[in-house]
Amino acid sequence: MVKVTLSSGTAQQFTNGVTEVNVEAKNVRQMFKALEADFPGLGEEIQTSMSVAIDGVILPDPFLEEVTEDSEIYVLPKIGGG
Amino acid sequence: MAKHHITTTINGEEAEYLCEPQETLLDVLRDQVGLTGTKEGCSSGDCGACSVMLDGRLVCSCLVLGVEAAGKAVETIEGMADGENLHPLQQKFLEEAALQCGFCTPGVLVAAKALLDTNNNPTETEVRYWLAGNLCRCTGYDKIIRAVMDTAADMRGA
Amino acid sequence: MNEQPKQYKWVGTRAIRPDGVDKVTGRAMYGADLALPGMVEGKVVRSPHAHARIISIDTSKAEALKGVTAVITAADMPVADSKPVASGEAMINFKDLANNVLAREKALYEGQAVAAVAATTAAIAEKAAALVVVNYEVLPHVIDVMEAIKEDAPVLHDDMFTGGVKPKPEKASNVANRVEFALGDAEAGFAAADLVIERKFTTEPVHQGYIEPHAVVADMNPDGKVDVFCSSQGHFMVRAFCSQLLHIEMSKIKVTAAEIGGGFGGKTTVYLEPLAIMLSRKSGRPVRMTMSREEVFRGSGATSGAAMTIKMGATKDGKITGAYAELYLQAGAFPGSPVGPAAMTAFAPYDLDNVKVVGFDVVSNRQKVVAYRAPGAPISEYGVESVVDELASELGIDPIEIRTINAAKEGTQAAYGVKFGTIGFQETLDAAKATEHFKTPLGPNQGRGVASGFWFNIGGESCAGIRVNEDGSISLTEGSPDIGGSRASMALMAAETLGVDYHSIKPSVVDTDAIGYHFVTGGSRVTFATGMAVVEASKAAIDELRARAAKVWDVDVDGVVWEDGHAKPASTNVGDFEPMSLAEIAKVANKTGGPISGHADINAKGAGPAFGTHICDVEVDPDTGHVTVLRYTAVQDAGRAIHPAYVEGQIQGGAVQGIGWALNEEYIYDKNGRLENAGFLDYRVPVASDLPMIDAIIVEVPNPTHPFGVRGVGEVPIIPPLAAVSNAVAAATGVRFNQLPLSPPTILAGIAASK
Amino acid sequence: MRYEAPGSVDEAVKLLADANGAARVLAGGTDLLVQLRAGMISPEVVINIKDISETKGITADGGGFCIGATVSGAEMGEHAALVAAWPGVVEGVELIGSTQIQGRATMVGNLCNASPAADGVPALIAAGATCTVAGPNGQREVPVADIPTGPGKNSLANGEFIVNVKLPARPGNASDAYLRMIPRTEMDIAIVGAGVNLVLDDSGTCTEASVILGAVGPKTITVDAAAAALVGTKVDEAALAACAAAASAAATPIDDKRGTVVYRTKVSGVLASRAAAIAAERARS
Repeated sequence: MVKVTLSSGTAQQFTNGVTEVNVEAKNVRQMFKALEADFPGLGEEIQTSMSVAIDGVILPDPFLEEVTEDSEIYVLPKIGGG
Repeated sequence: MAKHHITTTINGEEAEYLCEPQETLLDVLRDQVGLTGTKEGCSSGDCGACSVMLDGRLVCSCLVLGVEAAGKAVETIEGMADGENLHPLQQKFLEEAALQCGFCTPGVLVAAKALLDTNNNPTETEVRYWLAGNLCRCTGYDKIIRAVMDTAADMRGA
Repeated sequence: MNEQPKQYKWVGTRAIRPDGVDKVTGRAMYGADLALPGMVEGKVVRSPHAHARIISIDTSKAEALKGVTAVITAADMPVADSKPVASGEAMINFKDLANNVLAREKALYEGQAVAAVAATTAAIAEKAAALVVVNYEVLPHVIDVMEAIKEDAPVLHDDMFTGGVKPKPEKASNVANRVEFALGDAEAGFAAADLVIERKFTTEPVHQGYIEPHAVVADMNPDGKVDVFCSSQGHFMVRAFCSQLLHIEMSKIKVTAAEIGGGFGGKTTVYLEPLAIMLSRKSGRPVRMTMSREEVFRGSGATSGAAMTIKMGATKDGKITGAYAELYLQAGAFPGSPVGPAAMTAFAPYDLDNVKVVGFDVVSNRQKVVAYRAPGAPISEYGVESVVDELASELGIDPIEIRTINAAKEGTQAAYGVKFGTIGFQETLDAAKATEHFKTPLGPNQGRGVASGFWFNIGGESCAGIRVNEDGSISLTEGSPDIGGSRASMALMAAETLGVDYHSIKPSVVDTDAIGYHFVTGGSRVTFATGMAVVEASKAAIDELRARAAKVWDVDVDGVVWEDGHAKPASTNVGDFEPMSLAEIAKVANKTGGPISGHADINAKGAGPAFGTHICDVEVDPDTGHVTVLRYTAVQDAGRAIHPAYVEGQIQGGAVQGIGWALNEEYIYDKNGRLENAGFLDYRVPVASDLPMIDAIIVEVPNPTHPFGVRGVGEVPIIPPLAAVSNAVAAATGVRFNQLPLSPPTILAGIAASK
Repeated sequence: MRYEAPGSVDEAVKLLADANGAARVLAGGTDLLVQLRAGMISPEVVINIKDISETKGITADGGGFCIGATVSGAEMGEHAALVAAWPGVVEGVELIGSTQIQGRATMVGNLCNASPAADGVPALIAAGATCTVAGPNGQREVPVADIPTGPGKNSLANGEFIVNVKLPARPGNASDAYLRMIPRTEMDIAIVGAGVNLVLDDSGTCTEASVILGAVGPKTITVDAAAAALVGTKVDEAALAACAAAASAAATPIDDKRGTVVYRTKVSGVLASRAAAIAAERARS
């Protein structure tokens, strides 16, 4: 199982306010699938319009990355800049 | 609308152009003469990007009619270097990174040269007020002011 | 100032930029400098109303004018779906973008484009624009963010329901979205505090104020191919957006990046480009369009005005126990204010256990805001840094000390979730504290303010090509529009990696046909991401150079190493060969397999977060309220300064933009929602005589994910000045204003009210 | 639009008169070209008066000065005798815009443009300057105070233009000063302006004074009460405070994008008293 942490705002929309969810996944694409299955709309939402931070590194287009039980995974909005 | 046939001197060379009475010297330099080093930032005399010398006076070319240049001497950024030898200000601006996007740079250089041509020992305050009409949004002016002061020091030392 | 560490020969030097001579001699070509044979001039017809339904548009009189080659309205543009589409890294709602470029049903702000014309001269185009008759039904408008969220406010989009809340609201409103980030329990944090301070703040809308107005030349061939030359922060962005808006295949659009006369985020979207393409298609001729300064202020760029509440609690010894922020940011006519990053950055400099941030994205009748240097962060961090300052002064703790007590460090979890890796916030505080400036006594009516700032920095898509020419010189290609000297940094990193003379490298920003996709020049990403691509491309070229030397020597490539610009045998076992220089290998390239090059196409990850700490001294004239900035020091962790002079330049320029935001810049609207100060006369950006020197101090805590340690520098420096100036004014006057700008009338009124 | 550059006053008057209100005079052009570009005006003819010899140069004139209508701010600043005699008049004109603007902008243009916030005007009125107006009926001398009549409006009749401005001769113990309040340090339009002209006797007592406010009414305000507060005093703190109070009391400002009524009222007094102090200091030295 990997632990995915959502912002409180995202959690209110998709997980009834639960900010830490656990899913079975070995990489990010599996994680998206599992999140979508457990919380319809969430996996899709993250894939299309959010970033994921794994162990402190913010990834705007995560997909191939490996994840383990020890990974610290956070979902956050996309960041651009001027 | 009859066009005026204007004969003038631009960067030391005789130049002719046809212009409509309402066209500014800035329009003429950029569109008729092809000297696009003089920039348009506001067209109201507030930014200084279009600074040129007109008969030895620093002016905003957006506030001069093209017809007014008849019989006068216009100096633009394109005439600042002597062939392949850059003017000391141009060289110093490069060495001290006194430009970022470079859009205000021609106007700043023309204005700074006008200052140093009459005063080669300006104070920081004098440089800042002299250049107050040349807006720069990139540099915070720090390196511009230093480059002008350092060029003046070099010119005094030379 | 850290100069280059010993191990580097080029990185860390103050080399002269490769595009410098063009820029000091007037040769450099900016957006408006290109003239093509047969070119016509385009002009935009703009809404005079802040909010109005477009009943009809009659273009017949304009079309009949001699010299007019084309007139277009939204009817000439494909209708886009209202659905966010991934376009590069950003999510773009192309229906909104299309409406912003050319209004279809409603004009949502004064200055919104409603039609465009092209004619043989600019004067005729202007006349034709005046002949386009638009019949409007004027609607009630709303500008201010707190007015816009009121129950009875005029609603801009009757199909917009607040996102980010559950259940979905039943009524349309101007609140486009709600975001929330929380960690721990903020209320419990306040309960544990000895001192709790809660303040409301407002900031006014401001503009990026780039000196070059938007400009484009577009030329569409009868076969559907389009050439675009324009000033932007991303020619790949221009290609992508025009392709989506106009339904033209990307491969048919070639965009060439003109030199760009400043952007600061304001040139990360399109305005004129799609119009110029449409006008060119209709005219059958190249079209040039340039905005006037007034159009720039009314119809482009700009960022949010905002209102916020900041609440923070601390123990007697200065430990912050709880923090709460509620942020309302103007998005302008369409959703998409930077409230997300504003919320995420608000408390990011601090190691907090209990924090909650709520943010609202609010539409109102202004131009759609676009990125401005660290979008959102200057606003929220202004409020937070003001309250931190007030906590410090109430608790009798030095302002740098209270930040040190609470500073985020490696392993600190930010409120938005992420745990920081190696960061250099404390180092900026230490450097600030060590300055002579911080210790210098002040005179009467003078005050000193300190504030810090945080920005994420980003990576993203970048590409680079290294071509080793026959004579050993290097052609370096990349695709990030160079807004402040990045070509110099690219060449320095290539020179360092390849081990060749910086001057033998010519870097170019090439067109969209010549290289792969690049995300925009923004987010402080270019030196980091494109720099990473340049290093990887250089390494690829080195591998090829080693292989060629191996062929010459007839040894295995593993037996060849690359050192100091030369191929050398890895050991004496390989053989006794004279090292071959890059130029020598280049000379025999044709014999060893043909031209030599290296390429990299990457999506750079691992951008390094950056922090800055600024110190500002002001003097306030107690009788006129005029503020003079006496002295300014800006400290920033750059990770590694590839070109220290341009890093300092970013810091100085950003600081001064922040000072302008703090003191005098603001959008002023009349009662009809029309901008009253659409020019540099009354939109008061700082001028040279307003300022002292800006002492830039570079701290280098390298970013471990970048080959040279680069973090990115462009955005952080605009964040601290808002509070640094405001805190200094508070110290000088004894009055806390909690609103920007601190214009003389505001200050005098505040002083009078405090008496 | 036509462009004309007449070589004589008479020619210029004829061109102006013939255009019947559809002509604009071009001297420095720093207001005219901005108005043209912004579409605020669309004259049939622009008449450049810079080729007319009477509009050029600064000449000493019976102890005073005659300043041609096309003399730029920069030229005024470079004229040492003028600066010594009328530092307030010159500093007012020199505050108009940037160095670039100074190379073109004229004091007379500033006067005729009739902005309530014109920096070149308060000290000029305080100085008691007159101007020569040429028109179809010949030339007349007019106090400069009578030229602006309201925002953007002046008293010149059809066919008339100003040829020059005359500053009077003045005694030794006299000087003037102009101050304005702007948010930045340069490039702004005055929120408040104050020009003060003073004459002191040998003991340092003020014998004559004039206090003129700009930007706090539809045109400049002559504050006789503020002047009276200075006359008969050594321009000491009490006199300056009375001058400030009178100036604030006389101001009739509006709220606009540049300032508020409250602010302008208060700062009118601050600047009037500060300008008076500077003028007095100059007169003493």
